[in-house]
Amino acid sequence: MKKKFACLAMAMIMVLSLAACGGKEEAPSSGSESGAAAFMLGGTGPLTGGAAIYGNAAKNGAQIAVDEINAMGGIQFELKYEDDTHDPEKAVNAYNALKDWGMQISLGSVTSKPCEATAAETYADRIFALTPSASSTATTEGKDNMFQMCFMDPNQGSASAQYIADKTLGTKIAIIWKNDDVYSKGIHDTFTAKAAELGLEIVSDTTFADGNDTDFSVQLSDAQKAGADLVFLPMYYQPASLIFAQASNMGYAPKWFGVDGMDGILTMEGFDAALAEGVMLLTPFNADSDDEATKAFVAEYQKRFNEIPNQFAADGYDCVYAYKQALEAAGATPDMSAEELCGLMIEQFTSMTFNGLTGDGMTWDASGAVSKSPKGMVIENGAYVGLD
Amino acid sequence: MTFLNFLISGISLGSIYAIIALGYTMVYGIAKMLNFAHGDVIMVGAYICFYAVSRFSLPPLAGVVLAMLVCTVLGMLVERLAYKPLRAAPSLAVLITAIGVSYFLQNTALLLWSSNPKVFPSVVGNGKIEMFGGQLTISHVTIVTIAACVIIMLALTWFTGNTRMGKAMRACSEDKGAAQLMGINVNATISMTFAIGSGLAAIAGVLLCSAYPTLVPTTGSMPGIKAFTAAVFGGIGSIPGALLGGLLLGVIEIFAKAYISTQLSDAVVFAVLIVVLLVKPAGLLGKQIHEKV
Amino acid sequence: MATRQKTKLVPIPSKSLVPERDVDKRPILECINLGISFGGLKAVEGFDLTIGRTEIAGLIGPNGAGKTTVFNLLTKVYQPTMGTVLLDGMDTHDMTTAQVNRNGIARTFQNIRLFQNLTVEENVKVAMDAHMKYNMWSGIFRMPGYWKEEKIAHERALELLSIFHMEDLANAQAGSLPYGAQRRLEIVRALATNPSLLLLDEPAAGMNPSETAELMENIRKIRDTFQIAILLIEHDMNLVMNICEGIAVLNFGRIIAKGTPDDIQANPAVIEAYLGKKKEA
Amino acid sequence: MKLKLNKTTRKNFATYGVVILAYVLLQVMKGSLSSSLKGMLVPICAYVVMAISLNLTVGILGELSLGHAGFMSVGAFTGVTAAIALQNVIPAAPLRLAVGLAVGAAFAGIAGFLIGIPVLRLNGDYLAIVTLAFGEIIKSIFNNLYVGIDKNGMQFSLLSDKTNLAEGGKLIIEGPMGIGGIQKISTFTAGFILVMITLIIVFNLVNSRAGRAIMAIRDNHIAAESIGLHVTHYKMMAFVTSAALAGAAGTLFAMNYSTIMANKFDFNTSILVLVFVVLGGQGNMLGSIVAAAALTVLPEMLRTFADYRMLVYAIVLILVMLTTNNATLRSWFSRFSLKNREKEAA
Repeated sequence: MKKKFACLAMAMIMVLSLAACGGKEEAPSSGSESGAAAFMLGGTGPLTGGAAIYGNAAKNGAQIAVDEINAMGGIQFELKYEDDTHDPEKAVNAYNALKDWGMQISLGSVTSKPCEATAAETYADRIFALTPSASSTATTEGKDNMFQMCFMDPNQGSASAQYIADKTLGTKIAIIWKNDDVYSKGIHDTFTAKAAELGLEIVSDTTFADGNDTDFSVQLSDAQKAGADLVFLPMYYQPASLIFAQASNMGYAPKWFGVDGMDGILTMEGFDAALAEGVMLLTPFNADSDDEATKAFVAEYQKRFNEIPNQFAADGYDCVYAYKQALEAAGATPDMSAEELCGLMIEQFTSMTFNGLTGDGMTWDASGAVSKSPKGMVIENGAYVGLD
Repeated sequence: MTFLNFLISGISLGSIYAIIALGYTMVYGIAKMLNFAHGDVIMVGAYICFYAVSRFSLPPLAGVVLAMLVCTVLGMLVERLAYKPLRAAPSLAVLITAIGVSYFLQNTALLLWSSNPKVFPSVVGNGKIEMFGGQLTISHVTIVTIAACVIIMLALTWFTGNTRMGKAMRACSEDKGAAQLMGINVNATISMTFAIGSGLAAIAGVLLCSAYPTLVPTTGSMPGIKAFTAAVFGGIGSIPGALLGGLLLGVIEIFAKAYISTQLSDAVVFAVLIVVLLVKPAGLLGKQIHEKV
Repeated sequence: MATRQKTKLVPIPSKSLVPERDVDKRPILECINLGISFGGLKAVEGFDLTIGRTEIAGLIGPNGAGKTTVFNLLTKVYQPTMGTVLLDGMDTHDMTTAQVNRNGIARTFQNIRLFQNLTVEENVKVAMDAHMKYNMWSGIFRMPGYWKEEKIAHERALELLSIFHMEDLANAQAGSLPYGAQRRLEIVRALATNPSLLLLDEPAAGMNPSETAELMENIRKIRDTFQIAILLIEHDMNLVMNICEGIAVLNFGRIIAKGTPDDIQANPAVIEAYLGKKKEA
Repeated sequence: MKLKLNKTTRKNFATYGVVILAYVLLQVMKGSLSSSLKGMLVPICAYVVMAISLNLTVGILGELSLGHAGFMSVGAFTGVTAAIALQNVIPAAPLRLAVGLAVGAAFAGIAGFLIGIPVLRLNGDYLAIVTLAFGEIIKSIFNNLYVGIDKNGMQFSLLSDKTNLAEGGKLIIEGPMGIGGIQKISTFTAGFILVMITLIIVFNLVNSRAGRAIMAIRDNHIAAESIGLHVTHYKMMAFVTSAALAGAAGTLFAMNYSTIMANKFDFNTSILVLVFVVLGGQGNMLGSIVAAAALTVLPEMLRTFADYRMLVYAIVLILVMLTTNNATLRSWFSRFSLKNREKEAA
């Protein structure tokens, strides 16, 4: 009896889902109507779940750019972000939903692993993709139509090691990294390789993982015991904030060196900026910059979302503007097919130079990696100050 | 000395697990259900306290009390709306509903409070005690956490042993049908259990975020699972067992990181759990129930 | 029979009471000084009992005397803390419950333990598992062995059910049967394991007089058809006195009397245990 | 007798029929399906197999497993590794997929056996927590495992990449990065075949002496022992079969994406599959199939709700559980099935 009933209930769900599906299938047609005038721009990112902060930031940044560009007249965009919950499987689903919607050019995915999965799809479907923030090598590897707005992880790792060696910031180095995260792992690996090359001594190398990212006492005392005078933290700012707090409790005060994921730490609600005093990081974006464009962007972002934008938001914003520049230069029109646009974009991106919030004079090579110089920043009195 | 430091970190972490595990154990003991939404009640408690203290500038203690009130009401509400209609249903159906509630709370939190991490204001201050010339440091948070844990455990033991309501709870956990025949209001008792469990969750949330001060909508889920593990470790349904299980789990976790491998620490924790359960199949302090033939 | 066996010789004729037709054969079961204590409490102690090959024996005693505990000791649900059980001459000390069954003891339960969600026929067929040979893969790929053995099992199950005229119920769910039918099904299931000793724990509980009378007939019929020994626990004295050839009386975990029904009925210790001091049975 | 056999068989054939019908319909409609639905066909098949296999543990064996995704993980990693390693040996993709599936199933079966030894000594919630623990351990191991292949064969290392591959070697499993650059060789047809094989294995297992024994143990293990059943043997048989099928599902799933990582197969995935089983009804395979398909499609269909998507999903889940277990509604429905039963009897 119960089984039958359960089956019936499931059938009801099915019908409901299909009904919802039917309703949804109309969306592309309405999309393509307005699409006569606008480029359909789609991206996936974690809008819910543990990584939601990154997806929402990129989405919000891109939305601001789209609204600004649309207000200017000229090229028009229609932007749609779909949730991938930081899961490659869901990312492919989200990507397919965007394809049904009529996406012509893609913003890839916000996080690395999902982007690796959608990149394979965009490559097969010949849709051009420019990811704001998926930084792993595998994302672009072997795909001619996949480009990145952020540094590649290996570049960050070796640039950080180079920077530390050049400025002799530390002699004994400890690394704490997240061993189930592609981003952290990628930077860690190249950092250690480069450090060995440059003769930097790594005295402590410890990890944490999802679900085990609250207590860092062991990792910190290992670094302290080994006498590390600089701790390299290739991670996002949320665990980093815990590390700073716990180190301060332990009375351990080495130099801290972070990566672009560290950006955003100062804008955490309730964060005691004194804890991050003296933290150095390589980041392409700085919300406190005096740069006019950055100021305007930050002000707009704050007005709309009541938060200070982080690097992901800036990357999202830059992506849309880079598209605008490339589409204009190529003379592309919204009635072109995704495949036509793909060819044009590959041509443009490998040849153009782009100035954005996250760097000046950005260029891309054929592999899809961006070349821009990271800025060394140090946190002083609760604000970023350029190093050098 | 580092050993002692690690031990203290472990006890501190373990005390938090223990408080959460106490909530799990109480609900399991009486309602015989694994309340997977318990971890998310912790998160709600932490958010309430966060907003009370940092937005509305209430004194920390008032924040804690408010969090407890909200969570108590939330716990009873969830029990009334989602679990009570399933009292007669198979236990797996309730388990799935609890998971649904967990998703619901997480996603509501995401919509209400956004995914941006909040840094939790310490409700106990950042002070610390230094001993042996600074080699051994114990922060106030640690002391408060451990003290809270012990006090709660003692209070619960007293409550279940000496009050009318507590005795009713024990009766319900033994045999609901018989308890009902003896004039105990089973529904009210279960409701009360959820209220207490959720109130404890609020305290756990505040302490968790005081010790590890970042707060996101998924903050509660992993400690929730760990605490569930701890409750089983100690023998689910047993109040001292939850305390023991929580403390041991915390200490093992820290020691595994310190002396084995930071990369495999979770695997080590779970491996220890498995070994313990093989030796003591009902947990450390659990009662092995023999089926009467 | 691949289990470790310690074959011990048992004196023939056995020192205990065995029906005449069995006296020249080795007894099927011999308990010597059997006992168990639960944390110091001696639930059963000094239990000596011998059962002949085709005997119907009774184990009676007041509630809580330890009768079911004896069954649990014989079937190794509990491991005895003292004494020996010889099943057909083999020491069961190292056997598990399943091995004891495969070596010849089948039982029913006081609180019915059927496989509630299986059908009546499946309840019987599952008990024939030890006698089936086809393996998991033959089952999955439906090899000839599967069809052959399943057919035999099906026929055998219906045959066994027919003892209690339950063939028509073969497809009913076991849990949905009326109480009396469930008790009968437990007996059929036990028989399906092809035992040499059948232990029945209160087979007549909850039955009305006419059902009990029928049961009595059937118990005899089972013994005669299968030529097995039956040991039963029962509170219905009419049934016990009518069909048992030997009776043991248990009180507070100890045997207080052993003998034929007539002996037992006349035994003052038994009367006292059952009725108190003054009345007569 | 005839009636009963027919009834079980009829139910099983109805299940086969529904699956075949769904496959044929989807094949016919292929042109008009949205990309979104098309993209979900293979994962749906994988989840259906997961649900059926877990139902064998939960519904037939009656033990709660919270670590089923662990076996999926073992199958995914080993199956894909095999497929990559054999890329040059077996050029035909379908054959390579079949080998991958077999390898995945075999390794997951072995894992199931090894885990089953301690797990099956426990019962109830303690068994559940130990399966959860093993799921987490498997995740942790794959997060730290490095497997490479070069001309000297397979190289393994744990914790960090010490494989030291020779020239031309290739790192297949890269610890937390999982496996990248997977050739997508899973197809809907392969998924359909796997679902059918799974159904045949499970149905035939259940309707043989082994299935009877397993269900008998579930219903009453003391009575099962008393009739001579080797309880551990049969429990293990169900557990290993379930694990092996989950392994095959894992391989199928992984071969549908260009990349997989260990964190995908975590506690949440185990729970997701458990939801399919409970919603579809314990022991009810057709229910599992429908539930797995519906609940995989549902979150995608809820995309119209944008930010509220997962919230709506949670509410739907709770409401479905509440309504399917509502006594009033149940008795209302049971009236119908009673009528049916009378008809059948007549």
